Amino acid sequence: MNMLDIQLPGLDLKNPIMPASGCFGFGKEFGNLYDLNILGAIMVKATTPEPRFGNPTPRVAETSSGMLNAIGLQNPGLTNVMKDELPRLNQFDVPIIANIAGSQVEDYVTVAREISKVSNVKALELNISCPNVKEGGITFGTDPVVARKVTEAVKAVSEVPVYVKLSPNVTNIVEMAQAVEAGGADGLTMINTLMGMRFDMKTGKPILANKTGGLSGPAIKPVAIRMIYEVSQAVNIPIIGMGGIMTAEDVIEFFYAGASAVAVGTANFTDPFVCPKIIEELPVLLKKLGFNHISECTGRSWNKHAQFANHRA
Amino acid sequence: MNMLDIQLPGLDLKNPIMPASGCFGFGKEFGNLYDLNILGAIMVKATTPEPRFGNPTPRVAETSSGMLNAIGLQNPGLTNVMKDELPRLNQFDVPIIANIAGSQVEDYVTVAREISKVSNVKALELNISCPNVKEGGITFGTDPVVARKVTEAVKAVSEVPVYVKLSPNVTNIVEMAQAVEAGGADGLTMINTLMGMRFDMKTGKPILANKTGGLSGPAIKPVAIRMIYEVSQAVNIPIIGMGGIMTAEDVIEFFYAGASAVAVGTANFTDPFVCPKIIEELPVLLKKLGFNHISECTGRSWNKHAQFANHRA
Amino acid sequence: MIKNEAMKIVSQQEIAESIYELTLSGSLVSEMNQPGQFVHIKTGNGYEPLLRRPISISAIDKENNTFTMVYRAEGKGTFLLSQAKNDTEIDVLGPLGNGFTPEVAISGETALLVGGGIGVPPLYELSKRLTKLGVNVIHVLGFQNAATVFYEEKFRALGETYITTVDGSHGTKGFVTDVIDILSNSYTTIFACGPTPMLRALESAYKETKEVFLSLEERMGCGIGACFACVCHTADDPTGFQYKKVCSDGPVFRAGEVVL
Amino acid sequence: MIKNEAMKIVSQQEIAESIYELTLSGSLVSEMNQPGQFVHIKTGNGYEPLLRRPISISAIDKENNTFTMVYRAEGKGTFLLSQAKNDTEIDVLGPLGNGFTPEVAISGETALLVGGGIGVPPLYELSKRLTKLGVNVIHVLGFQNAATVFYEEKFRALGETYITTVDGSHGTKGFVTDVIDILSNSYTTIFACGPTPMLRALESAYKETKEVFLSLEERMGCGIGACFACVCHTADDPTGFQYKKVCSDGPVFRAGEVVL
Ligand SMILES: Cc1cc2nc3c(=O)[nH]c(=O)nc-3n(C[C@H](O)[C@H](O)[C@H](O)COP(=O)(O)OP(=O)(O)OC[C@H]3O[C@@H](n4cnc5c(N)ncnc54)[C@H](O)[C@@H]3O)c2cc1C
Ligand SMILES: Cc1cc2nc3c(=O)[nH]c(=O)nc-3n(C[C@H](O)[C@H](O)[C@H](O)COP(=O)(O)OP(=O)(O)OC[C@H]3O[C@@H](n4cnc5c(N)ncnc54)[C@H](O)[C@@H]3O)c2cc1C
Ligand SMILES: Cc1cc2nc3c(=O)[nH]c(=O)nc-3n(C[C@H](O)[C@H](O)[C@H](O)COP(=O)(O)O)c2cc1C
Ligand SMILES: Cc1cc2nc3c(=O)[nH]c(=O)nc-3n(C[C@H](O)[C@H](O)[C@H](O)COP(=O)(O)O)c2cc1C
Ligand code: FES
Ligand code: FES
Repeated sequence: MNMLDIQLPGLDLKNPIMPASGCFGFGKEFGNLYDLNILGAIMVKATTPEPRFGNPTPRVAETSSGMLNAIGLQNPGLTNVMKDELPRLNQFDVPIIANIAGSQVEDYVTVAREISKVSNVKALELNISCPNVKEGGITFGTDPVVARKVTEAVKAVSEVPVYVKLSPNVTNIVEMAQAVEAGGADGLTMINTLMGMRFDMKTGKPILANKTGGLSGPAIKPVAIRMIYEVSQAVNIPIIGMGGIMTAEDVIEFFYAGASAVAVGTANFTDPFVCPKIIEELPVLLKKLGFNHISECTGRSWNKHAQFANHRA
Repeated sequence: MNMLDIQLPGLDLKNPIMPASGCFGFGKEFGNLYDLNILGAIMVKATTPEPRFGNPTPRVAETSSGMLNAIGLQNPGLTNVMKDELPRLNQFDVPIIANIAGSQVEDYVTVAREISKVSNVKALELNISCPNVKEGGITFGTDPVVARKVTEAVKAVSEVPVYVKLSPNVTNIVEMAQAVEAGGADGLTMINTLMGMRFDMKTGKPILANKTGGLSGPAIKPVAIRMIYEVSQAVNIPIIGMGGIMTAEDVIEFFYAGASAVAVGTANFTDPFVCPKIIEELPVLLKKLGFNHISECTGRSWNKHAQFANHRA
Repeated sequence: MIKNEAMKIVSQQEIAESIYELTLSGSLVSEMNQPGQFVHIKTGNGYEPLLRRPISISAIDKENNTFTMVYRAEGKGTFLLSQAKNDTEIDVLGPLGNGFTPEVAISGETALLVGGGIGVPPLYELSKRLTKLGVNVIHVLGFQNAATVFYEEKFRALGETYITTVDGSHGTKGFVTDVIDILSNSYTTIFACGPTPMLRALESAYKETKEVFLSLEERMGCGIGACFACVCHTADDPTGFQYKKVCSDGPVFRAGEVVL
Repeated sequence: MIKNEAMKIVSQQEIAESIYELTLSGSLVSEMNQPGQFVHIKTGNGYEPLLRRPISISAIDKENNTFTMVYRAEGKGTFLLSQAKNDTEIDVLGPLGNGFTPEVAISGETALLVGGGIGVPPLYELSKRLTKLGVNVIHVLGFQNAATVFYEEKFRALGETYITTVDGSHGTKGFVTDVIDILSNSYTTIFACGPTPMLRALESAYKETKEVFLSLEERMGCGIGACFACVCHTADDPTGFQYKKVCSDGPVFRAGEVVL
């Protein structure tokens, strides 16, 4: 019996576990470590119209139970992604979610129009929440009016469903979620990183060349869980949750909060085999908790009327 | 030579280390463990006009390198605080910073007017950022207009300088800081806790009875540092920094970011002797880094013109 | 006085399924006087786990400067603790709280000691104190199943001992209250520690007729009374703002003192 | 192939001030072939430290299925690693990256190996390979002071060895370049690992006249080429978007290939 298959707009997932954007490149390197066919989906690195080098190094710093990154959306650009990176992923029977970014609405539109035509791209992830670039990125993700506008523009050209990636660096996450839902988003992915910083003891200067960076890893999990809990009760579109997932237990906690699938980011650096491990452990854990299928967990924290056919926990 | 003394509005500090509000009660319990005279100051538990029981238990939950709390401003009320708690602290030669809270502007005004008359209360800390109460608290801390209004009202009646405690749960922390500065704040304290949540694996329900709670501890340090870095460059009033401080190195990092003093919260639970330890270690660390006085560290990350008389690091 | 000490592990062993007995030595033992007090333990070196874990003192050996705890390795912190090796050090804060006062029982009378699961350990030191005072003791100890039963012989050596297991795999099948209901009513005092439903049942059944003392559990921050994490309402003001702190006013309360 | 293995500690010892030599055994050793590759190490059990630490392979012993690293215990992760005891296991990912190719040097010719501080360790396996290939080796190794010098005798056993210390407490006072400047110019190839200023100095002085190979350091996330944490510009497109990843294209590059 399959306890893990999940259907979401555009996405027919064997299981709800996928690597998060930016933490898995375009799959090439991890493909040398294990068979990517076991993944539910793959969220590839952000693509912009033009190639980008990104920020100067150092680009990562460590924090307590977390890390800061300021990669700055380095990517080979739309043309190369379509020519080299996505075709290579065709060998796998895994839906690709293309993360798209840019400095202005037209950039998003350009990338969305082209990349959504690629056959294995089953959904787009609109990155309006990258804290590490000067233009675009997070500015789109903190103003509900702007966020809605870019969502509408992308929806108008995309041939596949559009998921919008929300930034946690806002006062009111529900307002942001509702704005992009109104703009036509088919789903949400959340959360992107929290803006953070570290200084070097000796020089007194920021460790990251970009000064600030995005905080990810277990440190931010409680914030992610809280936001998904709030948003999932206020919108009618599904949520792919992320932020600090390291274990199968964490996955269940995100489902309880209201997620319908999850992405694993930073954990891939701590343990490159974390995705296969979680996929293997989930059915065992679900059985132990008394569930027949992982979908029974979604929103269990707030959904008083959820029926659990076989709940023994 | 004293390397640690710091002067701030209303506060003549032997050293810049003080326990954070809510993590030290009114000093009684820690007073049984060590001589409170060694502290720079004490930020006492929030006081509201009326006594409060706070939220149901469980009120705390653990997270990776952090904790969630939802105490809910439990306190014996203004009259009892003035009659019992503050007089007991009179035996110590330590300035008291009174943390004040309420459900409406009048509550803040009432507490500020009375408590600022107490002789050992040298400053107020306006808690407009508590995420764990239904009314007041964080609602005052996320809207700059409201924040400014309550600051002005309190300034009008307070007999001592007023520090405003900022919430990190906002899109634009600089805007909040500038609003309360315009409202007459003499200083800022930041950050309060990030809103977070955890669920129980077995029940699927929130671990905290209050559902959400405030995230504190080392997990949030990068966020605190980043916000202090941004705010300290945009205002002309001093900042007392807090959020995840565990060691003397952390203190220096907060100073580099722009803090002029710091408060230690959650760390008191991990190690009840953490404040004395940090106070002892700071001069050694400062010497090792080549500083003559801790004030040389303030804003070093962004202040290109800072002069360091004797810097060898 | 409350002290903080890096105490040496004298021995640690698994005495039942996931149940560990840990004996530590150090000068902090000289501060330990009352059964039912607890210590607050840092189970790892870094910031994870960040919070200490409250564990009851189950035996005090002043001569050898050691004390013993019995705990269940369940979550992250207690699991880490169970991995600690002999001769390494554990960071202990204690002794904390107000424990049981054996002196309320009178020599020659009988006391009933009721424990559930990991509520059993503090009763051991208490029972030793009571028997030393000449008090007759009866123990009723409840467990999940045979595999998790511990200290049965140790308690038996001190007095009459009944074991219950939920699945009936050892002793009487059912809960401690099933045994107590059919015991002769000879005891004057009840001391209990265990899950809240068990404490509630004892309180409502015996509060009026016996002297009843209950040891409570609550999630803790500081463990010393400063953070207000562990409060409960007092019984005479159940919805007001009167409160007791489990960590510093308790963990042991007289039945009827606080709202369970 | 890159593998992940819990490898057993065969030995760990402090061989100079804060400098540890750690030997691990396991089947992963069979994948190690090139000097200058590195492993990515999880130094603690929990989420803190969260990231792995890149450490060079300094010796490979295929017969005994062991390899050796030499590292400085500096920050949180390497300090934790230095506390690990014999017979416990360390989580290792590797071998990673492209190391030195000893075969570029020709038997009978001379190679100059230049190391600075914790850049010295990978040169040891390299030097063994070179001498085995019949290449003459000269080592110039720079340290802070006498207390932090390590492996002097081991290198001396393989070839001519010069030590420099910044404070002059051992060997020549100054930097490695001070010694190289006065060496006879007999070598054809330079292999170097150490601080970036040292690598830059070597590159600008010898890029045109010698074959120069440099091993770079950069802060890493994944260590396998997926996260873009460790990129550098290529020399032929210094401000464009051409790049190399230190972790998977390097850490060893030919001088002039990337911007230092
Ligand atoms: C006064 C007192 C005495 C206790 N004595 C014993 C004893 O002798 N033997 C024993 O096995 N257990 C005892 N407990 C319970 C013990 O503290 C918890 O089982 C333990 O804290 C769980 O930690 P963990 O790392 O296994 O779980 P985690 O799930 O990692 O714990 C997460 C957080 O929740 C808290 N927590 C979880 N469960 C409990 C609980 N039941 N009570 C209080 N806090 C909890 C932890 O302290 C920690 O802060 C006592 C509790 C109290 C309050
Ligand atoms: C390819 C490569 C090979 C290396 N080989 C060796 C070796 O053989 N021996 C040795 O002693 N050191 C070596 N280093 C440096 C070593 O990785 C760092 O000293 C170590 O990561 C510092 O970790 P920490 O826990 O002491 O410091 P922390 O301050 O706790 O480190 C915090 C973070 O910064 C990173 N970091 C800090 N300093 C460095 C650095 N110099 N280079 C890369 N990342 C850093 C850490 O990996 C970690 O992510 C090598 C580095 C690289 C890139
Ligand atoms: C090194 C790194 C690079 C990232 N790059 C991207 C990116 O290109 N696009 C994006 O939407 N999110 C990016 N993210 C954010 C992650 O996809 C994810 O939202 C975040 O890290 C939280 O999840 P985690 O805690 O599991 O890492 C990146 C994160 C990291 C750590
Ligand atoms: C248990 C607990 C209770 C708190 N109570 C208050 C309070 O009453 N008033 C207030 O302004 N902040 C309160 N705080 C927030 C702290 O003062 C501090 O701003 C925050 O915890 C971040 O610092 P830390 O990471 O060092 O704990 C409380 C924090 C904790 C953990
Ligand atoms: S745990 Fe802090 S008051 Fe009891
Ligand atoms: S460390 Fe991730 S690409 Fe090099």
